[in-house]
Amino acid sequence: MIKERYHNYLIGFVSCIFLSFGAYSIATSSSGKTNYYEIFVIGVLALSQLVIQGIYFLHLSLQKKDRYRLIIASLIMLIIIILVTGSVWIMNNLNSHMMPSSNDMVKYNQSQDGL
Amino acid sequence: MDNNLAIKAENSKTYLGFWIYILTDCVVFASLFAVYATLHSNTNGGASAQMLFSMPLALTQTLILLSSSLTSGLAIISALNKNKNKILFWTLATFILGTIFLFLEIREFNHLVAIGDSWRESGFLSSYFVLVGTHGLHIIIGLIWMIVLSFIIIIKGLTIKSMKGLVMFNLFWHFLDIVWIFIFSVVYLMGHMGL
Amino acid sequence: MKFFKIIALISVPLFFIASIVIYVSSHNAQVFNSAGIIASKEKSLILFSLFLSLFVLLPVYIMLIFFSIKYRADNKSSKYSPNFGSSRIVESVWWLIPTILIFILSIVTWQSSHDLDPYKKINSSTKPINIQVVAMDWKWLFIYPEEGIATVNAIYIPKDTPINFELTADAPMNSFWVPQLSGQIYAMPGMNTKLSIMSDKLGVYSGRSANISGEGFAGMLFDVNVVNQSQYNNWVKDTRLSSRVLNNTSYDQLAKPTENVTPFSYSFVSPELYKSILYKYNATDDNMSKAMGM
Amino acid sequence: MIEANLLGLLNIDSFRHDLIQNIGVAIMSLSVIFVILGLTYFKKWRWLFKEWLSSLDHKKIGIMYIVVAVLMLSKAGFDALIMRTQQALSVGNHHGIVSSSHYQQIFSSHGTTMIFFAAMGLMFGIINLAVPLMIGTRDVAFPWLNSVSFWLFAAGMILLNTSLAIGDFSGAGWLAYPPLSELQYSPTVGVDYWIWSLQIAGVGSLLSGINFIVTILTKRAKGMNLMKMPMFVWSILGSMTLVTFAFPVLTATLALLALDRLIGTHFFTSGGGGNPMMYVNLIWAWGHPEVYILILPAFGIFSEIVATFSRKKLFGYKSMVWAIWAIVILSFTVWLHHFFTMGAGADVNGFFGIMTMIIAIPTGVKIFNWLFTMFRGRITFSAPMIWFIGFILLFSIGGVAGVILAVPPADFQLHNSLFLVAHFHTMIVSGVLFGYFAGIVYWFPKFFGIRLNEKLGKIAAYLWILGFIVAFVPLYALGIMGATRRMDHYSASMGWQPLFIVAGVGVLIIGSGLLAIVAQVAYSIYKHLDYRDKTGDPWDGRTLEWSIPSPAPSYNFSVLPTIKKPDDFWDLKQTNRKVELNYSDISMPKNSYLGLFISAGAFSFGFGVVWHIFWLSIIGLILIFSSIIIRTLDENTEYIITKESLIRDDMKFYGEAK
Repeated sequence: MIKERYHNYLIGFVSCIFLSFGAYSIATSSSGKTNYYEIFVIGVLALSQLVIQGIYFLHLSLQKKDRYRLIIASLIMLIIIILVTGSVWIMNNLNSHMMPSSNDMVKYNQSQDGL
Repeated sequence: MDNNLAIKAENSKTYLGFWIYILTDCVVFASLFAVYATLHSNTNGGASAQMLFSMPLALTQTLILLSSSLTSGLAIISALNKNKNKILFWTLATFILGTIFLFLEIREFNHLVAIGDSWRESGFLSSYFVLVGTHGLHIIIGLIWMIVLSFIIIIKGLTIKSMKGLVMFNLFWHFLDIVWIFIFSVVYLMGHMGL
Repeated sequence: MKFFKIIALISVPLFFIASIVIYVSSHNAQVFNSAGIIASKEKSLILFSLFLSLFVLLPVYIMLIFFSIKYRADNKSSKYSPNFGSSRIVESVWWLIPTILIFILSIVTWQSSHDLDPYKKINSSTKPINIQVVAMDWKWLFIYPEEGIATVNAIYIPKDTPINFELTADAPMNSFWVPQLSGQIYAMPGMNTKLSIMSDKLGVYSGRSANISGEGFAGMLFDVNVVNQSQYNNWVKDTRLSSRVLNNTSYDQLAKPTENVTPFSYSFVSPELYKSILYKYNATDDNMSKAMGM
Repeated sequence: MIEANLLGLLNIDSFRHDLIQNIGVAIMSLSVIFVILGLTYFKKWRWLFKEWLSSLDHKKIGIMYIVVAVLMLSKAGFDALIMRTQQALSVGNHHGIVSSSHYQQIFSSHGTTMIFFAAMGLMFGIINLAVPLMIGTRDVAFPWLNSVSFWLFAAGMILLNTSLAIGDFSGAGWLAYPPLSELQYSPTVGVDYWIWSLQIAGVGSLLSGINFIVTILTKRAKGMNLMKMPMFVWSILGSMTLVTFAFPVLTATLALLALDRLIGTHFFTSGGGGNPMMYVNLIWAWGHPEVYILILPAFGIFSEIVATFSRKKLFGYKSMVWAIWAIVILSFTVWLHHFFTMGAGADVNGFFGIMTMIIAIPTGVKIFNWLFTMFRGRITFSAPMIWFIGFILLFSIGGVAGVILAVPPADFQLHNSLFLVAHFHTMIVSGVLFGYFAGIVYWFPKFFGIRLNEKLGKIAAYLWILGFIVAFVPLYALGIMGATRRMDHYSASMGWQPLFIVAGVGVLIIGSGLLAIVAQVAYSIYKHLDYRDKTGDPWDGRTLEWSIPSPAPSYNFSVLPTIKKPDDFWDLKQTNRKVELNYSDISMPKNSYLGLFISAGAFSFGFGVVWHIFWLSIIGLILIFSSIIIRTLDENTEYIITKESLIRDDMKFYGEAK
């Protein structure tokens, strides 16, 4: 049983190292322009590290004794996703409806500098 | 195996209670991430993420924290083997890695403030400093906790109470590592790509 | 005696509510006394959702009163089945019927949210008038960019012409609300919100701020005078005669916190004043120094 | 930024106030002095510290919560009275009894005190009293944490009330929207007081939430699986889940606002890259779950009361549980309806409007289930049932107003108007308060051993119901007439004054209702001999707490019960099944003064940060952390109750009950 926990830690550690390096190489090698595909991949890599750490380091499993912890954890992850994506959606919508567009501002500043 | 103290500690009510506390801390960080996501483009005419962050430093910090997460796991393994000296050894290793991580972070903060990009300059910098700073604060609390825990283990030995402390600390440290992975991905990597 | 007590208990509140309703209808019930197309649509929406929810409210009241009287302890004739704990049909009824009612209301909500969106321009043949609104520390500034005039705490608009408001603030968050013309919209520093209305009835309609913004909040009142086209043109001519001029210096004077300001007007407004107020809070890359220097 | 002198911003003119506030300070300090003199005169200090202030017994903590909550309810009731007189008089050239800046502090402290210290206080009081007894256990999962949570709640309350005497309070409403709450527009310490008293009380609530989730999940009696739990316990599990999920968002948002004011960050400032709308979004992401945190326990109490007083099984147990969890999840998807008018697009407004309506469905289902619990029952109309009737009559009106406000264009007209004020007061007064009053009257015999006088109880309920109608129906009408909330002055031409005067009369009736409650308790204590409840089961109850003597002994159950069916105690009485009791020694937690030290530490930390007396804050933090470390090192925290004393207590109880 202890042996198995020990192996879990090693597997978890190595895969997390690998995922971090993967994400790092994508980010540093990407061209200047932001392409959303790469950003999505980095997001997926981060989430997979979360899942790996959850299974290997925090021994979350479907067994009876871990069940309460797993249910509460997945409930909170659902609430976090709702709150964060909801907030980002609302704030972007608010900004797009109200934020004065930056090129208007730049035009305005040139007209002021000219004065 | 079930009368092994570490296993009993992990099935205890205290561990379940601390697990729920950790998840509430996740929600605090989620709110800070939501604030960062909203404010990261408000650079108020000042520096933006792309200009500021050195990527190799961020990678070394991530590797340090990941390995400290491993050493704290090995401390639990040695607790399962009821080997007191090994527990203390691995906890010391986690402590050292944690202090190095903290040192790198404080050095970066001082550097940013020195070149005039403190948290007062813009919404982006405020949210960056508070998000990464709160994580740093949790690291400090973790380091203090390790000191107190080691004294308890040295003085009182492997009792159910010290095992609960060790197991809860291990969970806290893994939680900090997971939060840092998201900071690394969202703040540093996506920042570097000019999100 | 018991029966008489129940009747008294129910009739007193009903009599009280009836007298309140009579009082409101005999006075200016602004939200229901609409003088603009937006406000009248919103009024019918309120009444429709009230009507729809009566389908749930009335059964609740009827069941409450009927069960309380029929199954009270001292009425031994009523059937007593202590373990009657669930029945699939009844439960599915009150899961389903509210769902259907809410489904109908949600369709109406989706359509009306888009139809009465404050940003939606009102389509009408006549040329719209643009008014720029600046919520200040406890007064409203209304700038008419095309006519080049400005007023404080008073609006004059012609009947049956669409009015496009652009709102910002040089003060904490405020909310521009004229109940008889349309719903409210927030006015926030550094943000540019929009509202389009059209009035179809002459008259004077009171407007106010609906969001707490400091001590003088209760004094942020203004009147909207809906006049016909000729009266409006005369008003514009008269305002152009007034001595006051609104430029950056006199604006800084106006920006000082004052309360319960009696309406007055400016004959001339420097053209980009609204933009300078709006951009004051959004420093972009190259005017960073100016914003800091301000 | 750090002031050189030792007292930070504190100076002599933070003690100068206007007349009304001086009267308030006088009343508050006189009552504190009166209590101190009473304690010294009757030599009760040792008793107070030994029995109550250091107690870890969940029942004593519950009673302390309720005492604090009732005090805060009456203090905020005074605020309401001042506001009503101001609005009734302040017309045209009269300016009422308070200045507008003081009026804004009054409605801010009215809202904050009512939600955080009256409603949350009553809720945690009733939860502490009833939950361990209903699930058949001796104590909560973490008794010491329970005492610490209460003392953090009390520290927050004391910090809030010192703002009456020293300095001023926030004038930015109970949710302090920036930019008004930022340093630029609120330079005084008022908003800091608001932030830190909420932050301290919020941590206390969060710890209680965790404590009760673990208690309900792990400490239920043998045989009581989740579907055999009383409905009240289900609603508390739902409410505590909401507490643990939502309060961290409040902690984070308050911390960011505090940093804006302390170290000059730009989170919510209008200029400098901040975004005030993000604060509104975050505070309501906590705000809406908060109101469901308060209403779910009231729903749970009503489920118990209707089942007991109709002498019938609760109707539709499964759909009630589904309704609770639908409300818990949906309450996180509706928060934008608090700022439809901010100017978001029609898609966003439409989506959140529809989600808000959907949440009305489970609430409607619960109301129909209660009504069908009364169907074919034997209903005795005692005081709790009158509270329930008032709840159904008024809460449904509030629900209808809620559905109207859920439609975005309708909300454009009625947002921040007195219609909205009347709506949320209907939900909170007739929903939450009526529920908790009914719960207190229902469980009073179990914890004090005396039943409350029926007649006075009913009078109090009728006064509250009538007072509510007289006070808030005019507000619905005023909202339709265009009156906004938080106005301290309006022009006579609006024709509002008569309605404000009627509302003022309504608040007086509600005040007399509150006095009637106090009279009911005082009269029952005065005549406690003939109101003694000897059988431990005054209402012929259905759940476990009625199977033990009242007042409930410190160890609750001499032998932990085993459960076979839902409402097992009722089933036991019907089939008069005999339960054999095999006694054994039990261990109960010892008292601990550390909760008090943590409370003192939290108060001095908060007071220090508010007044920038940073050495005081550091001392406060040291006090807190040292108490925690002392507690982890403390070994003997339990004391033993012997088998014989348990048997002796039970013999005395069963002997007396025969």
